[in-house]
Order: sequence, then structure tokens, then C-alpha cells
Amino acid sequence: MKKALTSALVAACATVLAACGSSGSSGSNGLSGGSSASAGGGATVASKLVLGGSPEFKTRTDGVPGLQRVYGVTFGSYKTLDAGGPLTINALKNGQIDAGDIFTTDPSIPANGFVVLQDPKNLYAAQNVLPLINKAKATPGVSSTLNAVSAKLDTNTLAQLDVHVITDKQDPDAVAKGWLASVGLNKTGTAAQGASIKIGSANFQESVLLAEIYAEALRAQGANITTRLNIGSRETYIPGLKDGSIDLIPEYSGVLLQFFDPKATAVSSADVYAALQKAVPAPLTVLDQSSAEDKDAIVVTKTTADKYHLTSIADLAKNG
Amino acid sequence: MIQWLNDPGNWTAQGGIFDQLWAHLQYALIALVVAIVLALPLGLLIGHTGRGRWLVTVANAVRSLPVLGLLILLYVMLAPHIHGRGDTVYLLPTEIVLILLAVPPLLASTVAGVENVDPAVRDAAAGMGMRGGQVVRKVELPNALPLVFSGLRSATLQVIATATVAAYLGLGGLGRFVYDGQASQNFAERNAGALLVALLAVVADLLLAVAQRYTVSRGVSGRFSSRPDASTSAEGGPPELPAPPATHTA
Amino acid sequence: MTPPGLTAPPVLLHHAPTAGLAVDSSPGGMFSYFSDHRDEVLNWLGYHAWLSAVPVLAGLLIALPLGWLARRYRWTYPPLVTAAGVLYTIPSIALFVAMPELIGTQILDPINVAVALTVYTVALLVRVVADGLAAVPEDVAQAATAMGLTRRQRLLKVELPLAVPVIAAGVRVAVVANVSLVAVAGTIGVPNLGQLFTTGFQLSVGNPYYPPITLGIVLCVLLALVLDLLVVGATRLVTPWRRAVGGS
Amino acid sequence: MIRFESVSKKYPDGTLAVDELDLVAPSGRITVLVGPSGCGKTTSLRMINRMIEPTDGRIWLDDRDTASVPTHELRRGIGYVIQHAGLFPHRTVVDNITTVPELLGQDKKRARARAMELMERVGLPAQLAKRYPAQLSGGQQQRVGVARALAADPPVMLMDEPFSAVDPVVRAQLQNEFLRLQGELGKTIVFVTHDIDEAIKLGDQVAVLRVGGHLAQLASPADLLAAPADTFVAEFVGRDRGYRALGFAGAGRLPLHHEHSVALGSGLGEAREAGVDGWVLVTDAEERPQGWLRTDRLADAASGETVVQEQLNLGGTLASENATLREALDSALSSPSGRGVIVDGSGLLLGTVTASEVLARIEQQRVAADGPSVRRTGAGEAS
Repeated sequence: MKKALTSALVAACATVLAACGSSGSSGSNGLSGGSSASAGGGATVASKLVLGGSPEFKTRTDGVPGLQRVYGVTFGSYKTLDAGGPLTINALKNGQIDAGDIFTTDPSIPANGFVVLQDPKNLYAAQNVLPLINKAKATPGVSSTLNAVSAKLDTNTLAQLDVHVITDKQDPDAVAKGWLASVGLNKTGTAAQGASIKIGSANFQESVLLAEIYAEALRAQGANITTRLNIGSRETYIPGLKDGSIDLIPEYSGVLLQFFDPKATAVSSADVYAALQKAVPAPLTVLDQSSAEDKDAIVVTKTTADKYHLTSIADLAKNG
Repeated sequence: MIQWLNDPGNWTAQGGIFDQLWAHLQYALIALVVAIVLALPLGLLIGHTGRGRWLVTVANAVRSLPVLGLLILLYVMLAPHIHGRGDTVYLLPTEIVLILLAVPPLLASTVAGVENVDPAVRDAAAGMGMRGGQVVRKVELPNALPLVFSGLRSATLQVIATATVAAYLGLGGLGRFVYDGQASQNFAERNAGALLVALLAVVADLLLAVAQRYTVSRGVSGRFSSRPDASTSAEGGPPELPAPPATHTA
Repeated sequence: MTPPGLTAPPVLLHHAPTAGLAVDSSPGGMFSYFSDHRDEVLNWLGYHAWLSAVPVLAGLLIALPLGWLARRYRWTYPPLVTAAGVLYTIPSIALFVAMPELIGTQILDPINVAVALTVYTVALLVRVVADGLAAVPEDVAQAATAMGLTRRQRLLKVELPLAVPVIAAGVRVAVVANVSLVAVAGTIGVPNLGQLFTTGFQLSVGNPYYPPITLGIVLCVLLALVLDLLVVGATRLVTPWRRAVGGS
Repeated sequence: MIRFESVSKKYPDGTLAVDELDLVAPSGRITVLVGPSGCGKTTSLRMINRMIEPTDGRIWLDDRDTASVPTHELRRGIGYVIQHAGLFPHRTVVDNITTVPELLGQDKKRARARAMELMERVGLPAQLAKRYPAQLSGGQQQRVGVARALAADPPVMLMDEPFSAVDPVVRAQLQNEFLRLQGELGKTIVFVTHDIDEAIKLGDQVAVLRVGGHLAQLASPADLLAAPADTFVAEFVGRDRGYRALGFAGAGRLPLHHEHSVALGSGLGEAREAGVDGWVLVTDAEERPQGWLRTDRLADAASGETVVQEQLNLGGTLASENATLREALDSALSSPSGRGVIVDGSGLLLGTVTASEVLARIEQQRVAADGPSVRRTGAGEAS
């Protein structure tokens, strides 16, 4: 019934849109460079493909310009969608785009058999999960509690927890509590007694989950916690951290470094972390980073990967 | 912001102001044309027959649907069903939302416009042997035009302001500058985008005001070139009706 | 296909309470979604109601003198109404995020949204108030003057009460529009029902996950309905003469 | 000719608006439907052009059953004038008038020429052609309404209280012009009004309807006044019936007295000389009466002053030589001198008559008349 209705709706509206001609393509952001699709045998694989990602990926140093600079890869066009969210993933799945900027822990990658292209030249910096906190709130007790969480968190675990939240639609708070219990971090203590902390999260589910993990761990240690989840993107919540609307938010080392220092070149986990500690402006600071990483990756469907024999980003620059 | 607007590159670039202005206009025009095609005949029919007024109530109830929720719901519903290149999967939800926004003011004002036609005028039209269609075309529509225009103008305002959300779903339009500017911390770009939307809406409203001036009979609008024996002017010109207020939804 | 660095087999998580159970992703799942997230959703609903209602009241208080001005000094009508029209066309998402720069508030302060919505309400109601006052029959106003009412008395005792139905119609539109607008603020982290939409959106990867989205829509519509009824009720209270003749 | 054949209109809620109405509106004549509100007069009128469909009975237009003609075709052949004229606000006067010819597909140029001719006929200046209805006075709008109904030269006209929305002065003017126009055109007219005076003034025959759509009486205006069929009609026709009935009886040749008159500009002394019982009639140079001058208070002849317009008493009305009894009596009663002035067709003074002389004539006619049937105005002497 629902399906039939939907199909009817699609059919009816498609007719209308067909009548409206070219408007269908007006939203796409056009070719991103002049080197694509040169005549003859010179066309690269990338020039035949559409890349999709967040608005900022189009201009970010390690985004479209980075692909060109490091790998000589220029896609046929760039479609502005979202930061590894439902728009990008659905677009990749349904063929609106051929490649997407998606985060490595995303459960939809294994679920759809997407292929993550290798990044041999380390275009993408390390993205270790870590707490970004207002220095004044980072008491020894709070820091030790959060550092304990980071010590237990690894990439595999994070990916698994994402599956519970995103695929199984479990409540992030429940998933957080469950995991803390499974690693013994739910034991009540007094380390953060007296601390009053407002925890925020970005508007994607992994960030919400991480915020809940921090929140529950701190609650167990006696802190008074309030949460402000789903606060848009970095451009909104970093000012929020600075003006005291929130005190703590889960972050990713590489992208945070880029945010504070757009010219940063550090790539390895340790280098990024070291640079980040210097780059974070007052009154903020970062605590210990976890080994859990969730980094940008250029992801294609299995069909595309097979068709063009793609395993690495570099393969996109080949003629195909 | 002025600086950003003064940079010619921001206007002519691929995906620049000209492109996005055109895209924005297209989204708005598609929605308005579809809404007019739906609402105008329906409104004339309801006003003419006096039947089906509940449809106006339903249309007004549609106004209480949250635009963002509806947009997301429609996208999520449609996404698994639309495959392949192209923007249909983003355009459909956007246009449906915009059409749903435009129909209620158009429908309500058209019905009100027809209902406001002096019953004596309608009676005279029928009494002179006009058929139903002729009464609608030759009498009711011309006299309802001022209110139809007021509905169209408020619909246009809303649609242009709301077409900004197209960018939320990855489409173009002036909303692109608002979202991209926000995402890349380019506040000049963001504010310029917002200003451009407002400007576009104002210009569109002006154009409609001009169109209204040339399509509405002076006998209805009351703009007479020479003020005749005002003392004897019987009913003192057509009644002035407050325009139905617009709704802002995005 | 696992991303590089992801090699270990899935960890067995002992706690996973509902693992393996099918999740109800259909629109009807909103009921269980509601009971699972009751406190959070009610909290959002409360914020949403506050953000929808307060700006309308504030906006009305500002629009009344402005509308009166536009009516009293006719030359101010075109500039006031045009200015209001321009304000009205500023995309809300832009206005919400630009507010801290304009009024110096904190970025996540709900006040930003409240002020922005007040601006929209004023923009909407200035014209309505002016037109409502203009719609008061001339003979009634003249009769009031002839009876010796001062200009202020005439405004407060005759014109304003008679303009209530027109103004109320505008307020109803403003309230309903605000309910929809507040949800947009959900995307910038201000607590309200819009959070349900973004959450549902984020969870609709691959397949739609309807419950939060439909719940959000249903609650928004219900809220709009309740606030609308409140306006209607208040209007009836202050216009007893209209009830007397059975008008609604 | 329009013929109602036991026509009824019953509404779904059970109200009977018109009940078994039988009525004939003869060709070339004005039939007035009159009655209190709710008597079904407008319903009856609107059933003729099927703006309302009868639930029972038939209405014949000459030898055609109106039910057998498509409504729009039927209506295009019937002129229709309503209370507030119902002019199309968005069309100019001339475009309003050419509406039906346009519907009938007539040549546009010819239709406009005819419209201009009609405007003149109904007393509208040609420069109003490009005006919009909102720029016209109520009386002008009503004239346009009449012109519009006449545009396609329909043999039949339906008029629903066409003059009731204008002020009494304009109404009287419109009524007179309407009668003049009808004298030229000879249409078959059904006219609805709630004003019995208007009915009596305009109707060749008057149908009085009572609430519930019953025909109470169908008669000529004079008969209606002289012999109301029942108390309802009597009450509806109202007071002053006897006096108003005089309006339908010619006064005949009245015994006129010669009246000494003075012209404007004559010396006051001369005027004083000519005065009889303190009053003298003043005329213009052509002997057209201008008013009465009181002579018993005039200054000396020696003053050298002359008779001027401002001094005149204008109270008296004039009656023409073939006036009705009502006009003749009014002339005498309204004259300050008690002498009613009678003029000829071009307004020249013929003589005067007193009220008692008119009353004597009334008495004389009453005795001579064989029953109450008094013929209509203008039909000559009844004695």
C-alpha cells in the first residue's frame, strides 16, 4: 500500500519534472576543473565520475583540491550533499554519485559492500577520537575519567557501536551505558564529584553516541551532566564551546586541527595530536586521544570498483 | 558581505550567483506554476459553485505541516525508489514542499475573491444568458483578480524564501550560499546569500505588482485616470480587502 | 570490505539488549519511539511550544504600535509595510545563525531563535494591524468622535476592539508558521521537535527510519492546532459581541 | 405574451414561495408584480428566465414553453434589470451594454454603435461610455442597467426593483423616463416592486401577491384603488386610496376663470392694481406662469419698483388642460390664492379653477359613472 502510493507519487511528479526540462541539473555544482574529459583517450576514470560530499569538502585543503594536488585526481563534477550522512550514502547507493566522502566507521560501508579506496599518499590525516573541553572544566578527576574512556575505545569497537545505533536504531544512551559496563567503566566513583559539565554533540549519530559515552562515564564518577545533542556542525558548536554554552564535545583530531590551523600538514596520528595540542586556542584544550579513528575516505560502490579496477585513490587518475 | 558581492568572480563562476539565482528562480517557478494550475481552477470552481469549501480548510491545515519535517520525510520516502544520476530525488521533495506551501494561500484567496464578487453582478451575468463557464471567465475571474494576485504574491514570497531549503537536500539555489557560507565559516557569503533571497523576493513582488496593475481592470482596482463627479459616485469604488497574510516557513 | 585498519572480527557486546530484534522503522513505530524517548521528546515539545508562542506575543506587542502608526500617519504605511516584507523574506536559517552577531547573544541560546521569530511576527503583523484598523467602518469611528471620545479613547475603546478579528486572523497565521519555523532551529542545536527530524534523517541511511520523523510531524501539527485553538479562544474572550450573534 | 400556468415553487425545506400562480402578462404592456417581502414576486419573475426553476406548472413565452429552451438561449432573448443594476465593475459602460450582443456573436462595431444610441436614449451623456460603473452615480448605473438589458432588443424585459436603490427624486425621474421609453419601444415588461405607488404609476396591470405566493388581485391600477378585492389588498394599497384614485380620472374640460396676470418686470403699482383677494399671478413675457405675488402688502405705485422673481410665492403646482382630477385638485389646493392654475401643452396660462369646482366635477363624475370602473389617464373625459 505504502509502496504503491510512493510509486504513484514518484510517477506523477516525475512527469511534472520532465516537463520542466533542464532544471533537474541546476543544483549540481558543475565541473570542478578544466582538465577533465579531454578528448580522445586522455579521459581519466575520475573525469567520468561524480563525487559527492559535504559543502566544505569542495574547498577544504584535503577535499577536492587535495585530491587534485596529491593524486592528480579531478572528478567529472562535485555534488554538494552532506558530511558522510544519509544524503551522501543514499546517493552513492542509488547512483546519484559514483564516489563519496564517507567516514570509515560508517556501518553502511560493510552493509552495502562499498569499497574504501586506499590512501597510500596519506592525503587524509589521522582522525582519532578525543574530547575537546573547556580548560576550566578539565579537572584532574574529569580528565582521568575521560582518558580512561579513550584508553578503552578503539576503531573496531566504535564501528560496532555505530552499527547498534545506526543500523539497529538502538538508543545511543543505552548503547553507551552497555559498552561502559562491558569495559568496566560504569562503576560508581567520586573522581568527578562536584563537576558540572554541559556536553554537546555534532548532528550525526556517532558524535551523539560518543557524547553519551562521555556523559555516562562522568555521571558514574559523580559529575552533574547536561547534554545538548545534535548541534549542527563545527561552525556552530566551536563558538558554543568558547562562549560557555557547552563545555565538552567529542572531536576528531585531524579535522579539528584543520579547523584551527587550515595550513597544518601533519598526517600521522602522533604528529596530528602534537600539532593539535598547540593549535587549540584558549580557553579550550584536548584530552588524551583514543586509538579509535574515523577518517574521511573516498568510497565507491563495488560495481564501480570492479568496472574500473579501483583499489586506491591513485587508480582514479588512470585513463579508463 | 559587500566585498563578497562586489567580486565579479562570485557572480559568474560555475555555481556562482548567476547560476544559483537562476536555479532558485526555477525551483520557485516550477512550484508556483504547478500551484497555480492546481489551485486557480479549483478555487474558481469552489467559489463558483459554493461547494467543496472544506478543501480550503484542508489546504489551510496543510500550512501547519512543518516544512523541514515534510522535506525530510519526502526525501527519506523517495530515496530508495529513485536511482541513477540526476537531481530528481532531491527536486521532488523540494518541489512538493514548495507546492504545498503555495497552494493554500492561492486557493483561499481565489475562493475568497470569487465569493466577494457582488451577488447582483453574478445574478446579472447569469440573467443575461452567460453559461457557467462564461460567468467564471468573463465576470468572476476578472473581479476576483485583485485577491487572486494578493494570494499569488504571498505564495511567491513564501516559495522564494523557502526555496532556500533546496540546498539542505544538496540542490542549488541561493540557499547554497547560506549553507556553504555557514559550513565553511564564510559569513560574508552566508549573509550575502540571505540578502539575495530577500532581494529576489522583493523584485518578484514588484514584478507581480506591475502585472497586477496591467491585468486588473481599473473598474475593479479603482484607479481612475480622471476623478469623476466623486460626490455622486455610488458605492465609492470597490471594497478594499486586507490581503491574506503570508506564512513564512523556512 | 573493511576499511584499512579495521581487521578484528566484530566484538561481541554482551550488553546489547535488543540486538537481533527487528526494529519497527515504519511510520507507526513513532508510538514506541515516543515511549522510549518520552522525557527527551516532551522536553523538546515544551521548548518548541515556548519558542512558538512567546515570539508571537512579543511580536504582537511590537506590531500594534507600528501598525497604528502606519494607519495614523498614512505616509508611513508604504515604507513600514515594505520594510516588513523585506524582513520577512530573509531565510530563517540565516537569521537564526546571524543573531549572535546582531544582538551579541551566545550561539546556542534559544533567545536567538525567539528574537528572530519575533522579527518575523512583527513583519507579518504590522500590515495586518494597519489593515485591521483601516477596516473599522468609518461611520463607527465618526460616531465615536461625535460622542466626544478622544483619539486615544477611540483607538482603545472602539477601533482596536473592532480590529481584533482581523488581527487575530494574522496572529493565527503567525503562530502556525512559527511552529514550522522553530523546527528549522533544530538543525542548529536549539532543543525543539526539529531534533526529531534531524535524528530521523541521520538514521535513514539506506532505508527510511520513519518513527522520529512522523512523530515530529504529528507533534508539530498537534502543537500548531492547540496554539491555534488558544488564539481562537482568546479572540472569542475579547470579542463577546461576535459570540452574541453566533459568529465564530 | 408571458403566461404562467399554475406555476408553483416549493423549496426543499418545504417553503412554498409561489403557489399555483396563473397569470398573463400581455405583449407590449407593463405588468407589475407587487406585494410585501416574502410574497414570491421576485421568485415569480426569476422563474420566467429560469434563474429559478419552477417545481410545478409551465411558463409560456408566446407559444414556447420556457422549459423547452436551453436556459442561456432563453435568457439572451430576455432583458434583465435588477435592483443594484449588477453592472460588471471590471467593464466600461459601453462594454457592459454590449455584453449580450457579444454573447450572441453580433458584430462588435455595430453593437458599440447601438450601445451609444441606447445611452442617448436612456439619457446618458456619451462621454460616460468609457467610464467604469464605480465612477457613476446610482441613477446613472441604473440607466446603464436598462440600456444593457435593451442592447439586444429583446421583446421581453424583466425588471426586479430596478429603481428602489436610488433616492426619491432620481427615482421619479427614472420612472418618468421609463414610461416615455416604453411608449417608444412597447416591450412586454414584467416589473417587480414592493412600492405600491410605483406599481400604480407604472403598471398597465398590477398583480398583488400575498405571502406564500398567492395572487390576491390582478387589476388595472384604477380598479385596484377603486375596488380592492379583499382586506389584504385594501390594506396593502394603503391610505389615500380615494385621493390617489383621482390620479386615474381625467378632469375633463373644467370651467376656467380668466386670471389677470402681470409679467415679471412690471411696476409694483400695476401688480397691486391687478391683484384679486390679495394675490396676482406673475408670468414671464410669453405668459408662462412663474408664481404668485402677494399684493395687499405691496408698496406704493409711486415707488417705481418692479416685480422680480425673488418676491414670488412658488407654492402652487400647475395642471395641464387634460390633467387628471388629482392634478387639478392639487393645483387648486396648493395655490396660495386658492385658484389653481391650468396651462396648455406648451405651458401657457389658460386660466384658473378653484377646489370647489374640481370637487364638483368629482361629484358629478361619481354620479355619472356606472360603477367603479374609471378609465385610465389620458383616455379623455369620463363625463
